[in-house]
Amino acid sequence: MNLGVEIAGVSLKNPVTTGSGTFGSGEEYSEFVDLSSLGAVTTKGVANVPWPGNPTPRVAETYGGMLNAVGLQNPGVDVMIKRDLPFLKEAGATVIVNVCGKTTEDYLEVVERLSDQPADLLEINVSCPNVKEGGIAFGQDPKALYEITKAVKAKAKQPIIMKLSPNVTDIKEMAKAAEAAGSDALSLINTLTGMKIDIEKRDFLLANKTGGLSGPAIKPVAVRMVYEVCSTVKIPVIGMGGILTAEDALEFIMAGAAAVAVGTANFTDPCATVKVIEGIKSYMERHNIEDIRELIGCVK
Amino acid sequence: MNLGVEIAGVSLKNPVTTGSGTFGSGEEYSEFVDLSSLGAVTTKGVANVPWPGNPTPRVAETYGGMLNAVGLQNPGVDVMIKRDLPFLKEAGATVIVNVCGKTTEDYLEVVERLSDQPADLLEINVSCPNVKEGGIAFGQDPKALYEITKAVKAKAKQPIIMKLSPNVTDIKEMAKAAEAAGSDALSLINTLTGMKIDIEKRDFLLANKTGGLSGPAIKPVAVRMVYEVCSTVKIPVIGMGGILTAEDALEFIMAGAAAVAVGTANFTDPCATVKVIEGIKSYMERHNIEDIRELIGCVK
Amino acid sequence: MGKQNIKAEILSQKKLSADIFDMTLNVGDMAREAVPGQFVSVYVNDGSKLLPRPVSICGIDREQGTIRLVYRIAGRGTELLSTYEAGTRINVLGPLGNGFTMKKEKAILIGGGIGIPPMLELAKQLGCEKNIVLGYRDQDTFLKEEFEPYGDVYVSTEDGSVGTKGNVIDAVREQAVQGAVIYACGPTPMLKGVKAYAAEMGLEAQISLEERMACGIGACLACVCKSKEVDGHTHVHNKRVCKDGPVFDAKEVEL
Amino acid sequence: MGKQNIKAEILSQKKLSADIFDMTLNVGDMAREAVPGQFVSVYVNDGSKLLPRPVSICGIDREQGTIRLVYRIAGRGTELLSTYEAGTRINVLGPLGNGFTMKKEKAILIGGGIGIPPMLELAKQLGCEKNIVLGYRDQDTFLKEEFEPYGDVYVSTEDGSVGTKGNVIDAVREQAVQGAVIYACGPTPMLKGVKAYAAEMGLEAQISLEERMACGIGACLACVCKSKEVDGHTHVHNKRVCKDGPVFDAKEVEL
Ligand SMILES: Cc1cc2nc3c(=O)[nH]c(=O)nc-3n(C[C@H](O)[C@H](O)[C@H](O)COP(=O)(O)OP(=O)(O)OC[C@H]3O[C@@H](n4cnc5c(N)ncnc54)[C@H](O)[C@@H]3O)c2cc1C
Ligand SMILES: Cc1cc2nc3c(=O)[nH]c(=O)nc-3n(C[C@H](O)[C@H](O)[C@H](O)COP(=O)(O)OP(=O)(O)OC[C@H]3O[C@@H](n4cnc5c(N)ncnc54)[C@H](O)[C@@H]3O)c2cc1C
Ligand SMILES: Cc1cc2nc3c(=O)[nH]c(=O)nc-3n(C[C@H](O)[C@H](O)[C@H](O)COP(=O)(O)O)c2cc1C
Ligand SMILES: Cc1cc2nc3c(=O)[nH]c(=O)nc-3n(C[C@H](O)[C@H](O)[C@H](O)COP(=O)(O)O)c2cc1C
Ligand code: FES
Ligand code: FES
Repeated sequence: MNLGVEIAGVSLKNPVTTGSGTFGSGEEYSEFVDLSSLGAVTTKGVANVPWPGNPTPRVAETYGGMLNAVGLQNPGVDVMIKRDLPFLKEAGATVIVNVCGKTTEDYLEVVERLSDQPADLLEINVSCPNVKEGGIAFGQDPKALYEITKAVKAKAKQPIIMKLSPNVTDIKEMAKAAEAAGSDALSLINTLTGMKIDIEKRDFLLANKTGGLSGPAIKPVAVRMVYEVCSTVKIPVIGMGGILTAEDALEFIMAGAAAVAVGTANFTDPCATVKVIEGIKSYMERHNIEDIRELIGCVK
Repeated sequence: MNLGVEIAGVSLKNPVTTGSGTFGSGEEYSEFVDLSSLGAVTTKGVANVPWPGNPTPRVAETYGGMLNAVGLQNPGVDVMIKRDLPFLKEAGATVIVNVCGKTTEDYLEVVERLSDQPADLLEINVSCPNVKEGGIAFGQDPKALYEITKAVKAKAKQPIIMKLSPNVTDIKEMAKAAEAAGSDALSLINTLTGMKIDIEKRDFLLANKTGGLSGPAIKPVAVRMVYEVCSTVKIPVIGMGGILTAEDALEFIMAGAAAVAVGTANFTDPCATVKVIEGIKSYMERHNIEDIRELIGCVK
Repeated sequence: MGKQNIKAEILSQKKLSADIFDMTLNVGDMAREAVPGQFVSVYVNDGSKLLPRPVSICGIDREQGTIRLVYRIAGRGTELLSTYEAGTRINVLGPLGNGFTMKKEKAILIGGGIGIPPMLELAKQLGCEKNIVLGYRDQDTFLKEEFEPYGDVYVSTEDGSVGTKGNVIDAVREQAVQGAVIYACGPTPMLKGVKAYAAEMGLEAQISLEERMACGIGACLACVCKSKEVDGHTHVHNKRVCKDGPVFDAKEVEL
Repeated sequence: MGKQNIKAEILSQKKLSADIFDMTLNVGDMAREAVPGQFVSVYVNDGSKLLPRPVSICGIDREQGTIRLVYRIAGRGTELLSTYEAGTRINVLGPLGNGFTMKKEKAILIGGGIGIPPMLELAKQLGCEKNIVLGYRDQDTFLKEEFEPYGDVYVSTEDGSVGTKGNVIDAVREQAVQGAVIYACGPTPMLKGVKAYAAEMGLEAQISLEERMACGIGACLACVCKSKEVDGHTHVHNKRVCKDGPVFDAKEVEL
């Protein structure tokens, strides 16, 4: 049985990676998960310099989901290079480094610093709704997305994955822009912008007022967008948004995703990634499927 | 204690109405709910002529929500005038008629036919994602929205409420366009476009492939959009999207909604509307609030 | 009085076979309103699930105020339902739909798979002479014995392990089952067969349909089927399974 | 061995007072790993709720492999938890966080409200001389008796119904409570008071903080507090309550 897939020339031993920001640098979850058993570990977004993030409270639970406004707190690319990448490589993980920035220059600086590093793929987050200059502006305008993709692609030594925001009228336009500018792959969806009000305190639950909605609540939107994008572009897509179980992951794969990421589910069960992989295997056994690639995009 | 609110000069005895399409014409729910006890009954979308709607399956359950692709099946405005409006008025209900169409002319025809009818407000659905020509094109482009609003407003005898789609990059732009064109009020959100795949059958769960996501899953997106719109326009807003309980309704009200609609919750509990009203009352008692209007937009 | 929306106590929950469960609910007056062929909307106690599970009424005890539901585990909702022990309370909305129109003429009752349960209460209440045809996958012939007091029981199984090998219509033909009115519930392919057979033989057939539902009471227009006549609601050709049905004259609907 | 993610059986569930519950869980080895001041992430069995509820460990029985949690109903999650009877199994992740550093010097244990429970196991395990100060809203002085074997117990109540009227620091001052190290858990305003008092008196204070959490294990960066030193993770000034805490040296953090 083959579970291996390929994203922009990089082989993943199975199609399951982690949602950036939900799995730390991998180290925290390594108590529960053998990192080398995952298709890849996608790290928390990293900028050129350390970012302190937003004030707390940064998370709120919602019905079937959660809001976060962590605001891309991160130690900067130097610490990532010194501490996290060696750890991940030591652990045998395939690594997707998620990159964030405020300006195009920030992104380019990170990408450049990573050029000689053991990062297998770079995921470019232009869709974080929680930081005013956290890239969302790039992610909501096809022209801006085209420009930044082009600039990053020109500098990057590793294949790049542009991560799209679902907070747009037409996700296909965005996907086309990123593809046209040379992105090697796409990932989607990032979080939907949401808000929760504490009616007892009559105040916002998040210090940042708004946050990004993730978790199973958003899965139908994510599957729809992945389907739309896969019907529009030729580059591979990593699908995510609300995957709790193997069944959820298979929806994305059948909609066309070459790989999937498990995000919020890690908070509900630190072993979620492993269970998703096991579940995909047993689905394939049950249905006599030799190669996971038979399932990719099988629903049209 | 005052629960009454006003939308575009029309008094509602409390701020709770029903989500169009989730309460039929009111008749089916009258076994469970005294229709005159609601702020208003909002009817299923009605077109100039009967529409058969989409093939089945038309609904699918999702995590904390549901997808529907009913496709605006409706008996046309003549039946509404002959059967539904007299029934609703007999029952003592304040009535918001939801209007749908494929072309501007369709909308205008319905609005005209209703001009001498006992409909208190007209809600113009330019945001149904389930019919190719069901108005969503109007609802995703500020210019088109401006034009149709202007045209409908010129013909309508009753105040109009433009119902906005959440499937847009910037809801504030849409709200501004509708306000500028003379809409008397706004309602939001309609459903988010979503998809569900049956991994056993390897097929879409809905015959229409995509459907509209509703229910508590989408509430954080809805509250955020209502807050953004209320901070942008001066006309009153009817908030909806995932209201199950009085607490949910109060979030919308505190975010700025002058009234709220209960939709999918009716399927979970046919008495949901009444329970929401009761719950708002007891919140006000518990917090010594004399007038619901003190709560509207109290969180800034 | 009509429909009710109540919190009902589970009085008993039994496993009938590998994936079939048998549950009795204390529903009070709802039992006194119910007729064979109607169904109830059952809500499971899990926040992630908002929509009801429609389940046909398999038995009615007016005196005790109880109804019996026999259901198959088809997904997470019915799976959860099967874990609830006696004493658990669940929300139930009902009775819903129209039920069978009970005629005096000699009857053929046909149930296929999980369409068998609603035929049991019908068998009890139908005053006339009855032949009963039950279609199963294999030798797991749940409920069969319970039908035997009410008429001659014929069985078909897909694998041929019991009775006629094949479907219910194969059994009807093989056993030359007689009757003037057919009452049937089962999967759509079976109902198609029943409709064709009834047309061929010039018999009346009342068939109970299934469709995905949301409201269960005729308001959301989710559960329509194609009907020959214009429907009373929308004046197109879409009858609502939950309200105009689930039982239809076979001639009335397209399958 | 470290943290574990297990399905734990509820061995007992008792109501201590109007909104305070007392639950014992069979957690096996997790109990043998746990130290006072650590907490566990408790998952409730409802699909609409994905995030864990962090609850401090109030008691540890290494031999039986059980832990005790005492919690207040604060919302739907804890309300649901309180309805689970003995025998119910729930997911538990733990032990989490650092716990108190147990010193030899004379101790003042301060608990306020629902910050009282974690002080009980600390009181049991701390080998030294102890004064214990408990702050309540009113005469509902839950757990108070259980502290009495371990030291002198002083009480403050907001309404003055028992002990000192006011907060825990009022009680400390009024009763001239002595000690060299303060261990405290309670609401943030109380911890501010403790921090100020410790600074004033030149005492060491270990305080246990609360923040909204998601992962509970240091990965998501939801639960940070402002720290004086740069933190080990991000090299800014944000320590993670779930991993670097919940117990901090009062001097280390801004409240
Ligand atoms: C009028 C009517 C009577 C029925 N009577 C019985 C009965 O007596 N015994 C029995 O075992 N089953 C019966 N069914 C089918 C039963 O409703 C489904 O098996 C059940 O809803 C599946 O729920 P689930 O959560 O296990 O599956 P899931 O697939 O997880 O359900 C997801 C959603 O789809 C809906 N759904 C799934 N399958 C069906 C289906 N076949 N028909 C309608 N909705 C579905 C569910 O209600 C739910 O909203 C009846 C259906 C209808 C329409
Ligand atoms: C380290 C730590 C130890 C704790 N120990 C205890 C204890 O021993 N006993 C006790 O009664 N309570 C304790 N709490 C508080 C407890 O976690 C909350 O009261 C509980 O999570 C509320 O959940 P709910 O579903 O009832 O409320 P809801 O408001 O419905 O919860 C919604 C979400 O917010 C989170 N949340 C709500 N209130 C808090 C809070 N005060 N702190 C952190 N997250 C919160 C929940 O975990 C959940 O994710 C502790 C909190 C922390 C951080
Ligand atoms: C707490 C949290 C932090 C996140 N941080 C990042 C991030 O740093 N970079 C990024 O591209 N996406 C980030 N995301 C988005 C996720 O990677 C993912 O796209 C989204 O949560 C949807 O998947 P899910 O529903 O499985 O969580 C974050 C999500 C959460 C919940
Ligand atoms: C079954 C169904 C049918 C609907 N039909 C209409 C409609 O005819 N016109 C309309 O404007 N909105 C329609 N809607 C959208 C709802 O009115 C409402 O905007 C949306 O469902 C969000 O609210 P909720 O989450 O409370 O359901 C429909 C929604 C559902 C679930
Ligand atoms: S389920 Fe709503 S009309 Fe039948
Ligand atoms: S809760 Fe995730 S870092 Fe603390």
